[in-house]
Amino acid sequence: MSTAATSELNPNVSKATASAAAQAAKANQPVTFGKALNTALADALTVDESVVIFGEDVGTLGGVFRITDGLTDRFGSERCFDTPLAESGIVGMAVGMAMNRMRPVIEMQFDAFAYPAFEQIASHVAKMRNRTQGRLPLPMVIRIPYAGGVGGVEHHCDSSEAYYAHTPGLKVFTPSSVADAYLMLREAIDSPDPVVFFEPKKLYWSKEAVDLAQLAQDYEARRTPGSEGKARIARAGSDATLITYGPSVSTALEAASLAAEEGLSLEVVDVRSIVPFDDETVGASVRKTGRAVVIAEAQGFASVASEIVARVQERCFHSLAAPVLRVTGMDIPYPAPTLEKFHLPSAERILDAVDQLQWEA
Amino acid sequence: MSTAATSELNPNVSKATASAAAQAAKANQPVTFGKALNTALADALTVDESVVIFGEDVGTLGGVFRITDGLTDRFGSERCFDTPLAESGIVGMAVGMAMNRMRPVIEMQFDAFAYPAFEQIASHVAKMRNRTQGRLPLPMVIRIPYAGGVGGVEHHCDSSEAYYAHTPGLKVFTPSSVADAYLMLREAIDSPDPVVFFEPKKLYWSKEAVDLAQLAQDYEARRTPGSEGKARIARAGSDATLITYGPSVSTALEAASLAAEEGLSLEVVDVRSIVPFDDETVGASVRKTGRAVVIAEAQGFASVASEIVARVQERCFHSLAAPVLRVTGMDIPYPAPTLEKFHLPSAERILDAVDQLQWEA
Amino acid sequence: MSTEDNSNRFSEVSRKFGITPEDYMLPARHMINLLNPDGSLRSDAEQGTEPGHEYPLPSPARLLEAYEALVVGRRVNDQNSALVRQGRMAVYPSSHGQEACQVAAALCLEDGDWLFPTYRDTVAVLTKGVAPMEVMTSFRGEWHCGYDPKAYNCAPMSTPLTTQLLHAVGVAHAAKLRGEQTVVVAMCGDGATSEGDFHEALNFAAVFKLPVIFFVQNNKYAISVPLAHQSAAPSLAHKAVGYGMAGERVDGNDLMALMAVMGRAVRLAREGSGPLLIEAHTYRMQAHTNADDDKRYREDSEVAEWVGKDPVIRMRAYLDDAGLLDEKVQGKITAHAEAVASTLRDGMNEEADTDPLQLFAHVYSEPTAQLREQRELLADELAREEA
Amino acid sequence: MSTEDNSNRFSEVSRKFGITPEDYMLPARHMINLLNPDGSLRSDAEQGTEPGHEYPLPSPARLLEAYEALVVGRRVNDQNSALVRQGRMAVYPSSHGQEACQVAAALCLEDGDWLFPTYRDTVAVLTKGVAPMEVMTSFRGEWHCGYDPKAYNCAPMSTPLTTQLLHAVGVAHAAKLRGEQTVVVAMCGDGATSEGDFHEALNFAAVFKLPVIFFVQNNKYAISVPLAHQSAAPSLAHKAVGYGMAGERVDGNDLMALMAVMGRAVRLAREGSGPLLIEAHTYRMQAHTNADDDKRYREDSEVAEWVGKDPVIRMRAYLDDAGLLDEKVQGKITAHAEAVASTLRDGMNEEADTDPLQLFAHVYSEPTAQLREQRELLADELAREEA
Ligand SMILES: Cc1ncc(C[n+]2csc(CCOP(=O)(O)OP(=O)(O)O)c2C)c(N)n1
Ligand SMILES: Cc1ncc(C[n+]2csc(CCOP(=O)(O)OP(=O)(O)O)c2C)c(N)n1
Ligand SMILES: [Mg+2]
Ligand SMILES: [Mg+2]
Repeated sequence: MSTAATSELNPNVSKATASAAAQAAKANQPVTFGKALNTALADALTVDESVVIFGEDVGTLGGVFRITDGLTDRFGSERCFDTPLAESGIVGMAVGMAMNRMRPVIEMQFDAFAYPAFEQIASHVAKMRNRTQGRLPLPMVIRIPYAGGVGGVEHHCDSSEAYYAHTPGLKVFTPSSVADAYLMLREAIDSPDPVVFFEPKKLYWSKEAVDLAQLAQDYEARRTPGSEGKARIARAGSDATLITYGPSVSTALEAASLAAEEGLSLEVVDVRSIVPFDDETVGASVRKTGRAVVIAEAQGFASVASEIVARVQERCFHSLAAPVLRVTGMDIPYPAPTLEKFHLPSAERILDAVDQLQWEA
Repeated sequence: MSTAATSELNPNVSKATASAAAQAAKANQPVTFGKALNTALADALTVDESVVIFGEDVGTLGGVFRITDGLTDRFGSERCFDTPLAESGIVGMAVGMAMNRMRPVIEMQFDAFAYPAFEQIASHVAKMRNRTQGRLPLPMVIRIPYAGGVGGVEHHCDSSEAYYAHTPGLKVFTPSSVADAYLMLREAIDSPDPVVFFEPKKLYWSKEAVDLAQLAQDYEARRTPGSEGKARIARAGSDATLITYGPSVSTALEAASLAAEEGLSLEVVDVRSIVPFDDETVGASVRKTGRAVVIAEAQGFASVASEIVARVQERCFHSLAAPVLRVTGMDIPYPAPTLEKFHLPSAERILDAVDQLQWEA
Repeated sequence: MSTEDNSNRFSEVSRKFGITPEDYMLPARHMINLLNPDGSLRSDAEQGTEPGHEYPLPSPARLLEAYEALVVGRRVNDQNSALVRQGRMAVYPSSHGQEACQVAAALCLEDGDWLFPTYRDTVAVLTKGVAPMEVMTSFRGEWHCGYDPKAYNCAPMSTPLTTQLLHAVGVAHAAKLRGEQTVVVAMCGDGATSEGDFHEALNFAAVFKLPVIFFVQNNKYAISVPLAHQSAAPSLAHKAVGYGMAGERVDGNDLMALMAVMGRAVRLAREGSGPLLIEAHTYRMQAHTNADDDKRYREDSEVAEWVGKDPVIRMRAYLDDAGLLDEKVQGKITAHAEAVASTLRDGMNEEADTDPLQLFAHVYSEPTAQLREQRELLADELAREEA
Repeated sequence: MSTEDNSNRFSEVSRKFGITPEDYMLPARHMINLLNPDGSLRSDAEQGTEPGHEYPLPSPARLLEAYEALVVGRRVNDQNSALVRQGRMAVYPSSHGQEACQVAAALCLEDGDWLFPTYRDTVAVLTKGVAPMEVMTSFRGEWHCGYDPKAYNCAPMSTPLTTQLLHAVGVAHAAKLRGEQTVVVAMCGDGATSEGDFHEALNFAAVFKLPVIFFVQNNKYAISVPLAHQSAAPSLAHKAVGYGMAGERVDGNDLMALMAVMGRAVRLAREGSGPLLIEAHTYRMQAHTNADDDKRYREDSEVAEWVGKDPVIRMRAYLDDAGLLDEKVQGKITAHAEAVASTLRDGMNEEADTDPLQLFAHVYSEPTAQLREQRELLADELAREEA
């Protein structure tokens, strides 16, 4: 399950035209996270004729974040199209299309606007394969722009991953780098299982020098290690482990840099695949360092962060020099722009938590 | 916040007629959990004219579990009535009624049928008070029959408490005894905040000798200690703590009895109020015993059980002789009758976990 | 699509019938009814035929085929109820009294077409061709739906109300994008029309012009809640115009009318006229399920009234009178029904599929590391129990 | 309630208008329109008046009051857009071009009546009486809605589409149970009509016979998605009959027609005729919000066409011609509009409410133990920062 998703997993892939779309991207030019997602969608549309993209404003407009920009023009309005404004309808129709041999990749415009679709997701997307003993798999991707840090108003900044991670039958991915944005989305689309794909919206405009065409070629030639169920060491360190994902990876890296200045070596683990979860990588890091802080934007109560803490202490108890601590959003509704900085995990708050990990004087 | 809910909290309570409804119940006769809930509703309707009850089949039929039996007859179809079949509609209408000075107590017919209302609950029920700086509080109760053990078919046995517990702004209660069924529902109705009230459906027919009339009198005279934010020691013990709630309390008690036969003294803590959570009682027990197992029916990943494990190890780390373990439902869709016993926490599985708490030989 | 496309489509259909688009969408003033309760054919005048709402009679062969399915359906309903009473089946929502609707929903479709049933649509699923014991799997309390939806072009019987209507729309949409001529019948009850997904499904089908027939069995109750608490509309079929599709009411205990109306609906849908909403007036003769007590919310007299409108008796009377049903044919049909019933009795005696380790097999394409661990735990427990 | 109750109700209303209940529920064949774009009064013939759809002209005083609100509304829209361009406000969904709808929605109500607005309904909220800076609070990026909904009988402007329609139903239901005569206007856009909650709200209102007017501003787009991708119905008002309520279409840039139609709707609702659905045809002259780029999905020429239908110019022309608006009155109105605009400019210069510890104050009636702990953490951090 943790090998690269490949055309073997997905019989609709036409090998002839593979990676054509990515060719256009120039090698090692800085490219945005959003462009990487857009290219992944274009490449998937190119190589797999069963892929269809739909949602609110994803056609002519190219999505409110432009992640589907140009796809209707290039692939036609049968491959990428607008729906009526109804999220349960979008997800429910995607279920039916997946039942009938398509691979829908749908966009929920914002995190909180996926809630109307919750019944379809929890009762059908997650359960159809099981209900039918594997006869009706639902290969589909639900893309959700999520989390804050962009000055969004109410309902536009929720970190809702826990709702989906708690629902058996769904896979839950969230990339934090430009390369992962491309690769993990390709992998999600090729997965035979439904994936809820969380895109940290504050990263949409972030840039890295990545050769998307090369990534595409490697992915399609199965030379890329898969990310499903695989955490990533975002920064190596030895004194304590920061476990995090999505929008908080950059904050954790910032904290690790600051700590390094003071001579403390922090390892940063980017979970990437929340479901399935990579106990091995996380456990190995904590056993090595003996201390851990879990960081996530979502409110902490009954969250993915709680789960990570529970797993780590279950599995690494005797290696731990201190309790596993959490730095998460507060247990409050997501606050609007003027106050969000007090809610979100900050490098300072992370370092405060690290300070509490009972270091010998 | 942890005193008994009283007429002070709820200005609509008319003191004159208090507890009239409960008088009918005969003292110390065995009474079912369902009857206790029914009596709590009747008493609330009696003392507080702003209470209204509605949902699917709650009127003439008295609810599919008969929890609202006789209420329409007794209080009229304006106080207890059927709605069209639409859960988002039921919750959304309740929001509006609560905005306009009523106290709606609504029934979701089964756990999984609350999902269509998820947007209303997450985006409005939970947030209206905060959004309006406290000017539009939403005193309302969403009753959800939940969990398994009754041979129910698909969609009828979910343990969905984590979705709500993870949503700031909601309180989440779940009683496990007949007296608590009565008292906690009264308290939920009188709460100035929205409460999601989880009723373990396998307990509906369980009986205890409880004097409901006396309970009602004591409650209304503010002689009852409140349950909000207050866990309950369901059985005292000294060797390890079983932390649980709702349908699993009886299973934990069974495990504790079996352990006692082998000379092991297990304390059982019934959480009762998931949100707010009673860190004090839980922490005190674990600090005393040094060992803990958390038990819940829901799938374990990113669950309330995860949260309890995380909190306990954060707060009691240096008292712990072993990691805090979990016995929960498997991370699978709730299985239908023929297989549910393999999914649910059993006394044996709990004792296996207790065995693993690294006892010295 | 664009507004023009949609209005063009409707002008075409309505021109065909010589009526305005709005009149094409609104149901006929009276529900379509071809046979009287005594089995006699209603005259055109009695039918109150209106332009655009003319329905030719189905052929005798078609009617006989439908009648056979009707008799089998009734027998299956009653056999299942008996099995529940005997404790050999966990739960059964009987469609006794509604079998004509069930049969018409399945028979109007061709092989490649899809059916989206609810929990009450056992007989429709059977008529679509699913093997009897496979249909009954979930009612036995097994953890899966029992049949292969793709093998039969028949979705799992859906419990969360009207969620399946959207799946039906998706199946039709996928087919349309591939240029296939698949028609889909999507079923729900009167109560279910109140759910948000009903609205979203009808709207999506209309906007994407998909060949989906939304078939509502209005059996007057949603568990205990009567229709009047569910809707204040002149009829449920009046909802159609609000989506830009055609609506029609039909006597749901009149198999002839149902075959005619559903047959025409499928034809129109396949020709590209877009979705339709058909409301069948029928009655749930038994309690909601065996767990329900219908004495709490309806009068025996109301139930008794509907005995006189029984769809099986009515159809048999018509066929008898028309000389289409001799004793031999009726005998063969009865034997067929008995054979299905005995398959069910025998099947329910056999052990259900109860390998607990199956619980982990199909949650994902392959069990995750977490599920493998949990499977181990259970396997260990089972091994220890055996030892 | 029962079917009979509901049909009785409709027979009453329809008898009053001398038409069938179905005709009462279906919208008039043409949208109601009283003023031509040039401000001249349309003749009865031009209006195409049909039985049951006659609308008396509002009084001159009423029209002047409405015109004043219209001018203020336009000024507020444009002032806010300017403030956003200057970076002094975070986001603004302008209703430029739709102000006549906004004004009519608020002015048709009496003091005890409730308004349920969306994010685009700033001008309606203002017209309902909420203080300008209070209305604008959320667009400044503050964490709360800014005004006291109970003080103004005006709900917070709702973002999750059509969720607020159900709250409107609940407010009306609570009032009805207490015997109060409260009428509620619940607003949404054309795109929003596709959401499930739209369906559930209209159905609940109809079944419980509640005095709610569902007022849809059909401005032709939902962000980038044109109406034709949203609905295939002959009109959005045709959805009414499917719930058993009356539907009507009105020119949403014709303040006179809006006042007439909304005025009658409120009267009917207050008399107990149940809910109504009013669809106002208008146009969003600017982008969805300042964050949107409408060049991507519509032609300038389309926007230009609607300039000629401007509601402010049209109303002013009528009042001028009718001799109702002399320079003095117009001067006072302009001054009023300028005063509001300057309040906004000044207000936006003041500091927003940004005490971070407020974040914990209103999540529950009292902070839970958990929130008290989290508040402490933040208070500590703030104290250390200060130190
Ligand atoms: C979303 C959802 N809510 C509630 C239920 C519980 N429930 C099952 S059947 C039923 C009544 C359905 O009535 P109707 O649609 O008229 O169908 P009928 O049972 O009469 O065939 C209800 C409320 C459900 N299955 N799904
Ligand atoms: C449930 C939900 N889904 C999506 C959105 C995002 N969204 C905000 S406004 C809008 C378009 C609404 O269009 P319409 O109802 O026509 O109103 P208008 O903006 O034209 O006034 C969308 C999709 C939302 N606010 N709520
Ligand atoms: Mg029914
Ligand atoms: Mg619009």
